[in-house]
Amino acid sequence: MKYEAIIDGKPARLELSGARASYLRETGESLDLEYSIAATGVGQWSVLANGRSFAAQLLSSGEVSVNGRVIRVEIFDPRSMRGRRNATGSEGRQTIVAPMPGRVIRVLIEAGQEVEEGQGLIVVEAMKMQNEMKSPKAGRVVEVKTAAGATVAAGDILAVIE
Amino acid sequence: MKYEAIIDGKPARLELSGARASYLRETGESLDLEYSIAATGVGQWSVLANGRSFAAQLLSSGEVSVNGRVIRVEIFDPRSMRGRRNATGSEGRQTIVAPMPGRVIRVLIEAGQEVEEGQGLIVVEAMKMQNEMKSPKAGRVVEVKTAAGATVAAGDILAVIE
Amino acid sequence: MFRKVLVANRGEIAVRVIRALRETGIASVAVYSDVDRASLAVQLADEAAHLGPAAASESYLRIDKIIAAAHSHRADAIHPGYGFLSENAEFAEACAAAGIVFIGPPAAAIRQMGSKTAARQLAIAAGAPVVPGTVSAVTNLDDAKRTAEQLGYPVLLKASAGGGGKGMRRVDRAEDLEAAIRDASSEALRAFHNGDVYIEKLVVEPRHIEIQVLGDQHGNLIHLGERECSIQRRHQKVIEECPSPVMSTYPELRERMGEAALRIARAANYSNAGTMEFLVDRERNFYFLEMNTRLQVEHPVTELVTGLDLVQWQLKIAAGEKLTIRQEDVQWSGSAIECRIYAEDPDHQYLPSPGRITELTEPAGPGVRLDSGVYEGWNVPLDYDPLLAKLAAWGPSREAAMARLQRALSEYVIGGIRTNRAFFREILDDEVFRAGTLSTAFLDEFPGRRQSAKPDLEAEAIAALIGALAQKKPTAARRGNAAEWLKSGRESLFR
Amino acid sequence: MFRKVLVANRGEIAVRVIRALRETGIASVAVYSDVDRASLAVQLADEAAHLGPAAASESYLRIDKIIAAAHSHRADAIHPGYGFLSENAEFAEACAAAGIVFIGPPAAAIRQMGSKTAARQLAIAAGAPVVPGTVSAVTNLDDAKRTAEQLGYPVLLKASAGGGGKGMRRVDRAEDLEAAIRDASSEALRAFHNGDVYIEKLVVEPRHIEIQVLGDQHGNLIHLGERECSIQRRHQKVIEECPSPVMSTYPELRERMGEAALRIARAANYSNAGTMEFLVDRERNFYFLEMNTRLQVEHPVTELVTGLDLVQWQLKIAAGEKLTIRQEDVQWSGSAIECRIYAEDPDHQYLPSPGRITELTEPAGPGVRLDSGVYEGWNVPLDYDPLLAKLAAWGPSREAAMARLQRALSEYVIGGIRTNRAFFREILDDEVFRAGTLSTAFLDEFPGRRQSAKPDLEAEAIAALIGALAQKKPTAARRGNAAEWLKSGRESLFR
Repeated sequence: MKYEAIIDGKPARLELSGARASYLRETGESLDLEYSIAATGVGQWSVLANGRSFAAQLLSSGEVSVNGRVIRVEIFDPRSMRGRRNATGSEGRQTIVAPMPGRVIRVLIEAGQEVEEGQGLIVVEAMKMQNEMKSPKAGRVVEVKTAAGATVAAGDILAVIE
Repeated sequence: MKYEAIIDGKPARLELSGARASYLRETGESLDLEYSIAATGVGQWSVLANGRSFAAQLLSSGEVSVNGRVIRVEIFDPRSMRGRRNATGSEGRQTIVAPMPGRVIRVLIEAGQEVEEGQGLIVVEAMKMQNEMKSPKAGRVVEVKTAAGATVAAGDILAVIE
Repeated sequence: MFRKVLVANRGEIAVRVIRALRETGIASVAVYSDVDRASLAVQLADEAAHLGPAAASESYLRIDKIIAAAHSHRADAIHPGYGFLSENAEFAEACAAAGIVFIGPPAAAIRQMGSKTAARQLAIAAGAPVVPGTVSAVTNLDDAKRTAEQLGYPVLLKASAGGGGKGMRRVDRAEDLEAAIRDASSEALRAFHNGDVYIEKLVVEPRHIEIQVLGDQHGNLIHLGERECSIQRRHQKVIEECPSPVMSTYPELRERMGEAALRIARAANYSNAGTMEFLVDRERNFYFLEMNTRLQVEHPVTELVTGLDLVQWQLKIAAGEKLTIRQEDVQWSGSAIECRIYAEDPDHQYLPSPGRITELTEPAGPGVRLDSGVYEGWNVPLDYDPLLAKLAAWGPSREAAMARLQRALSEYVIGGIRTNRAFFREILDDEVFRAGTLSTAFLDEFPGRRQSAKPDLEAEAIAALIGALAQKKPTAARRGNAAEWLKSGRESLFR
Repeated sequence: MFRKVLVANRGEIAVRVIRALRETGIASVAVYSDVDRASLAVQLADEAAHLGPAAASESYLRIDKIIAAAHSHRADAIHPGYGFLSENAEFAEACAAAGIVFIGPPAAAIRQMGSKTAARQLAIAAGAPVVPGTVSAVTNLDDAKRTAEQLGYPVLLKASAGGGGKGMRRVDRAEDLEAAIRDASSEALRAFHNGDVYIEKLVVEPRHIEIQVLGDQHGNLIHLGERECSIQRRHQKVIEECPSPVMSTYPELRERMGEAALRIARAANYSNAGTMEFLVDRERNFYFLEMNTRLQVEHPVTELVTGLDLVQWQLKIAAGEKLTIRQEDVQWSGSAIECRIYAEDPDHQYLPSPGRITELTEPAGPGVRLDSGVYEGWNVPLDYDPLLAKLAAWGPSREAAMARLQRALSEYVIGGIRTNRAFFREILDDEVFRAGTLSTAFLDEFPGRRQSAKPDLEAEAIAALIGALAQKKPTAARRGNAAEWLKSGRESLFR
């Protein structure tokens, strides 16, 4: 089974066959592994590879922690390459997303309002820390999707700037 | 909701209504509880009852541990009283069951053989400890349901004596 | 001694106090807000009382509710922990008025030391060195400017009623002073309901070293030595140790600072546990900063090197017992270092990371002490401080303590949320940290020394492998039902 | 110092040694049988090597496989732990022949002390007191009968090559001697491939006290004091402590026993860590029993009171370093007690209880040390010893240590299998234990003092409540799917 992958932002390939894996960076470096894997918890595995012992953890962010080192992993099954995302351009519409789970304590803008680049838009608080989200560009507030007092999850869209 | 129960071998009743429970022993002692319950793990709860805090655990044996104290619990929904078992008589056929998970290391009998009361039948070993199962009565071996080398679970029937 | 004590706190410190109560044979009462119903503290306590909604202002800060809970549970004393109401003189007085012993210093001492300006005045009167600066709150800009000129920039604005870095501003130039005073004052007003700020000379790259004191109600007062707390982010300590590396080289400094701390404590008629915070400059001059009139977060390092249990002593002292340890009985053995494990992302501006702990493996073994307030399955609320646990290690030397702490950190797995665990591993490997040449600027400078992790082919390959296997069976986790899980455990489900 | 060490063991002791290796900066290689692939030791080690099937005879006892694993992983030394090959002189020699350092005493010392009769002879020659009895194996019944008459019944039969109570029989009457010799010998033959047994005078209700020694390869030898190990079931220790309560009253006894232990160790040209076991009678006469030429299970209590890391010292000594601690440097501070947490059912003849640990909450906090080899989800194999973990507590006094141990036990939750956790809580509450008047008869007599737990209305009501709620939603656990579980955690599933 062959996979294309993007590992910490860089393209690579992985080939699995039985208890063997071949890993190949686009830049040429490669590594063959003879491995065994055993689950030790929820989303947590003991991996033995070439005799060395690793603790691997699948993080909710989709990252993988290997012996405590966090690595961004995107895997594409070659049979479903449509899954492969390209880095999206960041012009035009911009969404303001909550950087952490928390509670909205102040909304400093309203829909239709013009804003400057760097202007404070919304303040989210969690664990006694306030985080002010600033406008990534000068523009107009298209939509405000939250209100003071609302509880938000990390990644929730709070506002849209155009 | 009313339940009949046998608690550590003695009959009792339990009545639940909202966050209140009434417990009544057959012998007359009773206790009213105002309780709240929160899961803290698999088969594990934090129970607050009348302001006191208890850690309760449902054991695989069907027993319940309350602050580390193990209590045998049988509960009968009054709508399905057929579930209620009576203590079974122990005359006639006797089954020899494994007292612990382990490995059968010796089978000292064969089917058809006559045995004395107290005669060694089967030896099970686990965790470096050997346990010799003895015949509960004089009689005849009807059946041997295991063999040396077999892995057994606690409660598995190993032989039948008649 | 008390029969039953209510613990007016949450998280790891509530657990710590409940443990001390159990070891002393005293029944414990935990309190909880809506989101803390299933907390570890509630589980471990003998009794528990509900306070109210998650917001601290509706639960852990409600004096009336806490006193009522103590009454209904027939507690004869209250331990406030740290934070929340622990340094609130009104709370101490309300306890006394309700016939409940407040486990801490006298209300008068809390009040006096609670005002940083009053504490400075008292320290000066007691002959202890303080950071040069104003002793009273800034009232007009012109005076403030003159003071700042006299002290020489940079200066530091601090909230009179403050703590934890709130209402604090560094000012480098005269033209920034007005805005800084306004900002600091409004932040102080929000945080402490008191907008007073004062001006101090900024000690450049100081060590932050504190002295633990312990006194009974019979006039006996001793110090238990120092804790080095220079490693701070946003004025929040993250690593503490005892002895301070500077005192290993200059042992007489402990004696001098201990004496100064005792002079201040005596002047304040202090009893119970308390901590004097000092700045120490490069020439080993030390300056009294403020006093914390409560148990410190970092008290375990002192316990590890002295063998004393500070919380048990707090209980005894509050019950009127005499301190049976004399100053000359206090021995410091070996070295202890503590890391504060926070639910935060050190790679993204320390952003908070509340949420459910889906996986928890805690370190243990020789020389390791863990004071934790969480468990696997616990949902870390977003309403409070991000402190999850304190991991401390003891060793016969600083090197041995560092090695054990590294080892313990390598075993610590917290899944589901981000923590600063891995960040500590880097700090403990840092040459400057290992050399012990610490200052409060450490964490500002450290990122510049951080090795940008070199791409590691082996780790990448394993990460890719895990990613591929997880994708290969994308629904394995979904399909497995819990009954099967119960039967055959986690391995079958996630293999 | 070594670069890489293979740990030829499993369970908690493998974890303990791996921790010491990590703290010393040495890479570790774990070994595992089929059923130990996902063990905690394998997870924590830097490398791991597969040995073979579950049966110890095919894995942990296979000298050839272990040496081969050490070679292929380029380990330069092997730590044997305790049990398995740790006291096997052939293994030590095989290591040497393979160019690998055996972390333990010289093979000659293992061999000499491995024969109980040879060890007795050596102790007598060194002028240490031994239990009266034969020094050589029983060869004919008439001699044995004469010996037993001379010693006076009761006598004790012991396996020359034995340990752990195997091949041991108490004989009260002459007419039982023949059968007892036959039984003991055949048991010894099965267990040790050596049927030799010898006869000793049975010391009635003795304390079992052992002395830890530590020696380097340069002739330096010290003792680290005693461990009281009188609380045993079937000659297996379950609780150990330091200091022994008897030595708190008679401190000179430690010195006398320490001197005797050192005399024996010197006579055996001993180096590395070892333990001399003694019986102590009511008049505080002590008798050498045997030597364990390896690390003891219960070494943590010595580490807790002396502050020394025995495993780290084992590594240094094996690497040829000199012992830098002199006898007068050894300090005993406070008191430490350890419980051996076994997978067994103390209410049913200590029957083993292997299986999956479905829930695990481990105690921590001040003064608590846990050395565990298990984790939540781990399937405790039925193939080995039932020891899961060792829970130890330190306190400034024996009372404080007992209180902390009780507190820690009260927090310890192990779900899915039976353990003796609750049994320790009863023992620690027992008046005889608390008074410290211990003997090896303790656990035989204890059941007679056990309070048959009085029916507790409150606990019963809560047990019934849990039973009813579990029945009310009998399929809740089954219906919830794992995806939901992952999402909303355990609470939603089992509420």
